[in-house]
Amino acid sequence: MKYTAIINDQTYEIEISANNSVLVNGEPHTIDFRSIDGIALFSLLIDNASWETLVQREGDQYRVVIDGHLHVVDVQDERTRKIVKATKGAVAATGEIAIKAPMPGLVREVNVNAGDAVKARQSIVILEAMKMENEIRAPREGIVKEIRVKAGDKVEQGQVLVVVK
Amino acid sequence: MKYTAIINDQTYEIEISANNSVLVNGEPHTIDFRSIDGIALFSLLIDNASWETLVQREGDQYRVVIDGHLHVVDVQDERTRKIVKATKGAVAATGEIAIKAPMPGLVREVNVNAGDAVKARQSIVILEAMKMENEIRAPREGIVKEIRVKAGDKVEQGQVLVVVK
Amino acid sequence: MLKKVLVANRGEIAVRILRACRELGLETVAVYSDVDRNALHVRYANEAFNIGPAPARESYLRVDRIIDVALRAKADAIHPGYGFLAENERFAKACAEAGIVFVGPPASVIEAMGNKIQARLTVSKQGVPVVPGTYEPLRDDDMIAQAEKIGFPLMVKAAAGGGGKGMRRVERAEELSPAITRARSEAASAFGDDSVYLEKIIEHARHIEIQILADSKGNVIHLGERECSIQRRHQKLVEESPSPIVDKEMREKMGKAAVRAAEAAQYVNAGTIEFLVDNERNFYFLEMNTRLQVEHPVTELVTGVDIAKEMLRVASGRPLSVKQKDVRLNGWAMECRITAEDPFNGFLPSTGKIISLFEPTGPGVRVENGVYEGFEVSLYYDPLIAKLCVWGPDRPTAIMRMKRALSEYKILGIQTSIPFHQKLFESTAFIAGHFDTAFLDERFTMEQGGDEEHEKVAAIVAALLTHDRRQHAIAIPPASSSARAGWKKFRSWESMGR
Amino acid sequence: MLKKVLVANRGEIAVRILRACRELGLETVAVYSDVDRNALHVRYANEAFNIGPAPARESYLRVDRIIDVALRAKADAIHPGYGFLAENERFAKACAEAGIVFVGPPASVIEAMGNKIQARLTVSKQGVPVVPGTYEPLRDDDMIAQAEKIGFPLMVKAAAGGGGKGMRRVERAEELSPAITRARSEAASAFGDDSVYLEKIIEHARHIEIQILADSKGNVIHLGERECSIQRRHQKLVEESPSPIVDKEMREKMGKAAVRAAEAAQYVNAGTIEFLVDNERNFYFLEMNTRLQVEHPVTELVTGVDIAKEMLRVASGRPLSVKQKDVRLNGWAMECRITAEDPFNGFLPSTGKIISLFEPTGPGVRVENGVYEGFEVSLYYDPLIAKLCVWGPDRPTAIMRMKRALSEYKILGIQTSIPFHQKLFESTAFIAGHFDTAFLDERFTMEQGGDEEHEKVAAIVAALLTHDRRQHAIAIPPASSSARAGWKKFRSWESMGR
Repeated sequence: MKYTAIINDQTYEIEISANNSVLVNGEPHTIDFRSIDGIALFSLLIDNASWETLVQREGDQYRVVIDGHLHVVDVQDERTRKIVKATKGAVAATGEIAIKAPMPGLVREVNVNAGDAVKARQSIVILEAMKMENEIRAPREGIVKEIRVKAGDKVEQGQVLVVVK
Repeated sequence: MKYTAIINDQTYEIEISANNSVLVNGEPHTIDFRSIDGIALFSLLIDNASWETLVQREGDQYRVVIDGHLHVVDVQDERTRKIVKATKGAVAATGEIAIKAPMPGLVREVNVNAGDAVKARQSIVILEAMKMENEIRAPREGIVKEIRVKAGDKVEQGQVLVVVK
Repeated sequence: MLKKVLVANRGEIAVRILRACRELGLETVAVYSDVDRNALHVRYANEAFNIGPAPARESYLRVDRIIDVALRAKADAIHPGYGFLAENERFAKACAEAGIVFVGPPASVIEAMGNKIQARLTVSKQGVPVVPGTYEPLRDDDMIAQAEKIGFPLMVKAAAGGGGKGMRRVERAEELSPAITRARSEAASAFGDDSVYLEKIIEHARHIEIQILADSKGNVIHLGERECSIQRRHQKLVEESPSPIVDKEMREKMGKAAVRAAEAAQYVNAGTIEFLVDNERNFYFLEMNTRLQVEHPVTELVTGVDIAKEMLRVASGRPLSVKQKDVRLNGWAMECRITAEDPFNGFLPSTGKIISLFEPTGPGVRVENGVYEGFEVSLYYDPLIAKLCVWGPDRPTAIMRMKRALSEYKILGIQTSIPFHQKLFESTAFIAGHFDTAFLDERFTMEQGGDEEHEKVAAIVAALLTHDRRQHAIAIPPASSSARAGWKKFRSWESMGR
Repeated sequence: MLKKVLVANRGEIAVRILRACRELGLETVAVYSDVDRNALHVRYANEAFNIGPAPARESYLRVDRIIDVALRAKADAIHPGYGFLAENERFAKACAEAGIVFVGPPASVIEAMGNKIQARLTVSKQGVPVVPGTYEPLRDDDMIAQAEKIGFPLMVKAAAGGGGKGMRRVERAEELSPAITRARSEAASAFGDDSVYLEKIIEHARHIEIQILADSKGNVIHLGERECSIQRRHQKLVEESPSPIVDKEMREKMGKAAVRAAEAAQYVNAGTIEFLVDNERNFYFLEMNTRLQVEHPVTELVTGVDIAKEMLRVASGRPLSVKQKDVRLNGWAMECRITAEDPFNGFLPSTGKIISLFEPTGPGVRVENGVYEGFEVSLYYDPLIAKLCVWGPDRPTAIMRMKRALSEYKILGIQTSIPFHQKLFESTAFIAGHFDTAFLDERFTMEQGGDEEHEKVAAIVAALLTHDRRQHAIAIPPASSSARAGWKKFRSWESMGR
């Protein structure tokens, strides 16, 4: 089975065979891959080089930490690669920006009203988390289209707070 | 629900109610019992006294370690207690002794033959485990009735090695 | 003598103090909020009492409830740790009124030194140089008027502050008013006191502090310095003792100034005098912390003095167990604060369950831990979840050891500051000891990846896992993991439908 | 200078040495048997090579395979740890022949001192008193003849022995012959050499040893003593430094004798001279261990000298980093050997998967760990799975700290020696320092339970769990544990059907 792994625009073509061997950009390696804790810690021997990796997955994207260095890897197999290629460009950018909570927390203040004109870096919402107040600022100038939270609300990470257009 | 817990011939009558309270030999206590690791480590608050316990279960017998002290507890509920009472005495002692492996290991030598007369504390089998050779001795004198292992066999804990009658 | 100590705190510092008590044979009482029932400090203490809901204002900051528990449990002393009520003179007073020993200085001293504004006055009277700024609580408009004289940039700081909270850097006059508002609000939320003051910023300063110990017999000693310049937005992240820039002569000078300041305040118990040190190695009093400091372990590691135990000793009326002439700094100690924050994402707080935890150990490594595998890190409290400390005979050895220990440290389920520390300990400037309090914010970046071999390994791992998922997309959980699942049939009492 | 080191061992000592290498910036190579693929030392090293099946004779004792790996990996040195090939002069020779540095003394010295019979001769020539016994390898019948002159009780010991293996106590003449047979067999199995010798038993002796360090420039120093009298059937279980019965004068005398013995053998690298000490504090040479000792951490903790690093330093041809005059014993250190044995059941070996693991940490605690949560403890190797070491300013503090640390240590899935250590540290005789090598076997019992309050708690816990089982006898696994199970969908590569 062939996969394409992409890290920082660098592409690795990886072909996995059944007999403990992989081809990485055509170069053969013997591998021995084990789960250590059944969760996210893996031990990988590549031609006797020993690597310990922590992995978190989101869809086909992997966050791989090796010796404390984070590597974000996108993996595609041949089939999905073709699909992605075919649909590319279909998702157009909209003029709206959804300002999301970057962390879970408690909304302390909402500093804008619907219809307000806001400048870039203007404070929109004060979010308290772990005893610090964090100012959520407008990423660019625009008009406040919608306010989805109020002071006192608990919000999850990624929850939309305010929509600016 | 009422239970009887027996430790070293000491009996505790324990009645468990639904509202976080127990009666221990008639004395009421408030309890808050939590699993810490989802396995065998439990935190118990009894009227605010905090206890951490490690528990292993075999049937209705529990090995409970508290501050490094092992307590072997037999628990019976009212129903099973009655059954045990009714069948008591039915299991008669036989003249045969099954000499079992006290630990998993490798049989290095079997020092007796079927039909041999053995004395108490005579060496029967040499069992190697963790690089030590362990002599398994006859618990009392008797005749070797049956030999169930040979040198080179791997044995599990509790596996019968030799039967003496 | 003390018999039973209540620890009015949570997390790693509560565990630290409980350990000290246990080693002294003292009985212990923990207090906990609703979300902390299964926390390490609750399991560690002999007794544990619930004191309210998760928000600190409704539990760990509730003086009345904590005093009530102490009385019910018949505790004869309360150790406040750091944060929460540690520098709250009303709490110290309430303890005294209830006949309970407060493990720390008397309320009057907390008030005198704990209020940063008053402390600056007290200390400067002893000839100790202080950082220029305001010396009394002022209204916003008066403060804005003073700011012109002090000059920009400057800091707005909470009088009751500490740990970088309630603190704002202000570059220009027009930023001052909103910064004061923000700082007041944070201060009120964190400390229940919204007074703030202004302080001139000494550019490229180092933050170096002196640990002092004082007993009720009038003995005051210092345990040398701690270098705390590695800060991100005024939050200390790495500390060490000794400091790379402090020699014996400077240590003696700073130590004497610190002892003088403590004596002036009639200080009793453990405390820390924080100094800013400029380019020419002049030092200026910044503030005094009238409590156990987060970074106290580095001092313990080089002096061999157990500060937590000395605090309990002093609180029970006994003299210090160590004299100034016996204090020697032996070797080098460093500490990394392990926080539940994502260094790859602007140090945003990260919450969730700790799914897997491997802590470093072995020669010269000490972990001050506050969490365990399975613990849920919530958003209610400080993100500090542990401290990783190392000792070595010299700084290079300590650095190599810290790198080794960091590479062993694995926490899954939440993001932590560990990758930041690993980057820092590869930084040439840090290794050479060339840094100041602006180093992290101005001259350090947390970019991702880099090493080509690492990238290749990451690519292979990701491909293997994708392959695995493709092959077993509808597979049931594998047999190999069922052994553990089988053990799980003991359910927690809580879920038993009461 | 060394660049890459192969560690020819497994378990905690392999990890200990790998840590030292990492802190020195050295590349590392691990070797492993089939059952150790996921072991900590494999994960810890930069490279890892399989060297055969689980039985040590087919893997960790295979000189040829280990040398082959070292050559393939281009390692320039091999550290043997303790046990396995550590005191095997053929291995040291094979290293030399392959052009690889053996981290230990030259093969000739291992032969001279490693063979206990020859060592007794060499040392006694220097005027160091030795324990009476036989001084040459003998046939069984000759040995039996000699025994009469030595007198009973006596010990049959493996010439190549160590760690209590291949050792039998004999009370009466008629027990001697089978004991010799048994000891020879064990010795052959453990060391590949079946020669044994006899040694008079000094009743109520203490086992005290001196750590020495020697470099290739002729410098020989000692690092004070270790008290190792807490033994069960000649297996050390607890060690400390200093010894409660050794004062400065005696330390100097024993240290000098040890240095003399090492010099006589032209010793290089780290070694240990073991002495028996009688009631009158006379000491007798027992044997020399020409390797890193299991209990080396207690010496490191009181001297600040990193013995593992000094070994690598000496092996690379450099002088010792420390001089005799700089060696001071600071405070008190103790070590508990954590073994996979059931102390409630005659210390029978216990094997299985470590289901849950909580290691102690915090002030003054050092764990030398060789396993992790999820690791399978097999019956193939030594039951030592970790060492718990503590430091304190004095013995009472160290004892209290050890008790604290033991109470934090939780290992589930296998039985361990931890409850034994807890009992021991409650023993008045032990706390008072009144013990000898016969203490455990003759005057210590491991009875269960006792405390009434504990019994009540145990009863309640057992009843609650029974209740829970009754209520949920046919329940599916609870929702609360599914979060973790959900994570398990990444299966191991091994199970992927290759």
